[in-house]
Amino acid sequence: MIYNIPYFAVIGLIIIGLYAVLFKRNLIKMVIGITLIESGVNLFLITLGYREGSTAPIYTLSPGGIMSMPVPQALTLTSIVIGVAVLALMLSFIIHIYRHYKTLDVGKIGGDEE
Amino acid sequence: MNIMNHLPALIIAIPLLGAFLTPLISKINDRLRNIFVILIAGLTCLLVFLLANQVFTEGIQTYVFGANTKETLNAISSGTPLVRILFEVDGLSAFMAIIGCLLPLVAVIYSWAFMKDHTGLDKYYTLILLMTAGMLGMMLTGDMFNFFVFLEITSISSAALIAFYTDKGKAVAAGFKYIVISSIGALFVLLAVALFYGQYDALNIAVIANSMQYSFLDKVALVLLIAALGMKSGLVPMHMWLPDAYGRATASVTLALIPTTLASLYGVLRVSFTLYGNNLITGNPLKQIGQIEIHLNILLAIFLVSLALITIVVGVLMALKQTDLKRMIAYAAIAEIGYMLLAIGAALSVLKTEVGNMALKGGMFHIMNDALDVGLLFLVAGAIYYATKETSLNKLGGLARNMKYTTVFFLIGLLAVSGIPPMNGFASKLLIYESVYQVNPILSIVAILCSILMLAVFVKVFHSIFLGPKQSSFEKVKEAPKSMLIGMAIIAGIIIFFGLFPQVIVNNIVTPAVDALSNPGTYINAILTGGV
Amino acid sequence: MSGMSRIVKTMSNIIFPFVMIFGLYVIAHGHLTPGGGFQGGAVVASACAMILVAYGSVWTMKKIKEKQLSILESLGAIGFIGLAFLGLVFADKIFFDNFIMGPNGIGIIFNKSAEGLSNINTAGVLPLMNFAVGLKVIAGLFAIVLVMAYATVKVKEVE
Amino acid sequence: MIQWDSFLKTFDTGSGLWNPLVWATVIVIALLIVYIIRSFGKKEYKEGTEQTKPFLSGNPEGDKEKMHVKGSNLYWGFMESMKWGFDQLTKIHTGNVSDYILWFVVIMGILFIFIVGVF
Repeated sequence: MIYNIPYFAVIGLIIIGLYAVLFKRNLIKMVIGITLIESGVNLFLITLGYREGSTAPIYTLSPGGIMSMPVPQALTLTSIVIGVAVLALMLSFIIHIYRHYKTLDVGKIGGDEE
Repeated sequence: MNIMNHLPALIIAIPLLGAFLTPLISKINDRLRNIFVILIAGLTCLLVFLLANQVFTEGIQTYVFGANTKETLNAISSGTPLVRILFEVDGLSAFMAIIGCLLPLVAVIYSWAFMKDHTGLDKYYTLILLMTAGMLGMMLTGDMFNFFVFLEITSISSAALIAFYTDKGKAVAAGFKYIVISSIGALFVLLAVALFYGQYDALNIAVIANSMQYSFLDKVALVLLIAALGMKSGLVPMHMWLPDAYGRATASVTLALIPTTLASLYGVLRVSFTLYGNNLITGNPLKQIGQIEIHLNILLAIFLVSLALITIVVGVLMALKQTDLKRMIAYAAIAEIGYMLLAIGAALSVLKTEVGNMALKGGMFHIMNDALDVGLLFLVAGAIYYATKETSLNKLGGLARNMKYTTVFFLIGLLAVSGIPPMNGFASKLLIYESVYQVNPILSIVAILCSILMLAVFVKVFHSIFLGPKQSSFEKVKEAPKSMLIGMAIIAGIIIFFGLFPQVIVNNIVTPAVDALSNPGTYINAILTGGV
Repeated sequence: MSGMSRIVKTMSNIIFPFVMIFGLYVIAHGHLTPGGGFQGGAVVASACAMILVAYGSVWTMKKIKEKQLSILESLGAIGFIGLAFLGLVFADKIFFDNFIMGPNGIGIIFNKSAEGLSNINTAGVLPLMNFAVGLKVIAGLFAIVLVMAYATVKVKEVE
Repeated sequence: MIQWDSFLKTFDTGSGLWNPLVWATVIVIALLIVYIIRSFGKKEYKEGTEQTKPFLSGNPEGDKEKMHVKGSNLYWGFMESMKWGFDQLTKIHTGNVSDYILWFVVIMGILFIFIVGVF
């Protein structure tokens, strides 16, 4: 049971993130929601990376035995890097949107009518 | 160094190198930068054609980054869990890559005159080349995680391009919507990838497909992948970002956006036909109701066909209602995506039969035709905007008197997109109607009715923009500049060529893609026994 | 954003070189210890961001232009892709190949094979790629922060 | 490589066939016939006289610009009779990102019930 706690955390993070994206009207809060989903997915990847009784593959002089494969860490890192780029892009869009519409309410920007 | 052995890597590397060199060259001279970008895009196109020729004649090509391909494949076939970036190009990938390299080339040629008066063009060209590299990567890669990375590269660069007109609030809002839906979609794709990695210790598509158990987690992963990639390819009711993005981006950007949408569609195809290919029809039935065995392919077919029908109907009806030219074409593009998925969904239900192959041929051929037809219409819309600074159908009128060539190009696009012979749209739609009719006549009837409505939509556009008396406000309108006309002429030429000789295209380009779709085994075996 | 008080400025002046050196260390030892180009670059960029916060974006914009940063960023990316292309030319002739190491490697200074495992020059092309990525990340992240800080100043002036 | 004689082949659709080249020829011939018929037209037509003016049951002709049927006026009857459907469709397209994501979640839920739950 104790090993499953990270997975519950993953599900919780993703659901909280989705809640923020779906029901919060402030653009900044939506971006926070997306970041939360991303952290959930990253946590899931990291959790997959550890096998019981293994050591981290970073020692120069390893004690021997099983080493866990560092692939999920590499994947997570890539995903974090991408996340930074997405976050920066979204925030700069928000700055521009605020300049034009003078509001951060998601319901008031970019409607269908011209 | 033999260049032919390194084609898959070079196709990604050359646009990337070009993208990062562009800001530096831009410091020297603007003209030089334009020529450089066109050269890079042309070179990429040439490499894609060489690769496609290689794939169509010699079969699947694989390339491993940073290691000897043969040794890596030997290691994989002996069961060593290896993690390397691996490109695998089969008929389907090569088919999509042809679309994915052609339209950006036209887009950069078109941009020469179209974007001339704008600042920040070094970033614009950098982003277009990055986007090209990203979507070609999505189409060529043989690795699930790599697919996610390229998906994100494509999304980020295209979102920035959509919001290129930062002085217009609408464009920025459209860019924001696009990045929100793509980043959420991509995160769910990543979740599915993680589920695969947790179960099979592998990221390679072929390896995962080979050991696919269709367990509970695999079902969840299938749901996540189909929903996320379906949203990115514009399925109704997850299509609403598409008219925003297509309608508010500049015309040249929209042209380059079409293949990125199709790259996501490629993702749907790859997932359902290759990744779960072993479970489609040969695996154990999921459930038995009386005598009828229900397989995964029936489930996917029901889902895709019902969404495709809604997509066609909603797309056409919304297009009929629009008063903005670019939004209207965007809704028409949604309807066209519905046609592709209708054919592919119908083919899924009768997989590996004569009818199924025909439907797949129609669907795949229509992917290419749609990209060209809708692309041409968007370019014409861009030319009209360039000449009149106006896209509203309620204000335009009588332009045929001033813009002769543009009118002809629009007429070609109109006939092609609504499936009038002898244009290419008719050839693929004929294939779709005939094969879908044999699956279920009602599907075919709805498709034909909506095609008539589509013609009505574009006749309305043609009448209200080009026909009618000369308007005093558009008295001084001039024909579009040369580079824009060249861009439109290239696509129009290809449309007419495809329309006059459809059999050549179907036999030489579409059939390998269909073979790749209907035989997932070859894709898997190329990796698992490729080194031997 | 205008600058902060004298205390903050002095403290960030003192801390700045240490953070900088730590970041560069992480970049340089990316192939030996946890870390690498991105992480080290992020540390260095955060040091720059600290200066930005302490002195204000207007002052920083006078010292370093966003255009110079974008050139640095392109150089980093070109270095990375260029190293990958060099793999096509040397040794095994594979894209992204580690052409300095290995039996066919061209073995310049970065190929001193593993005497004392924690030397920098034991991984061929990897540290070089880490330097390129580090350069790109420093320039990129700092440019993002700088431009955003500067943009918010403009928004306030408009109002 | 592609054989040249394959360009002339008829397009085979499985249960039927279609030759675009024949169609193109027919269209060209039809256009020629139209042109010939047109050349039989009356020769006494003169531009700029009463002959070219439209006949509107004796009413005076309005301003050219106002006479042009604009985009949203076309198919007015169709749109009006289908108003209930279009209203529903328009109501869905709110332009709000949260709604876009909501649809995504809904479709994902349906798929989840469909694929994981039932089968």
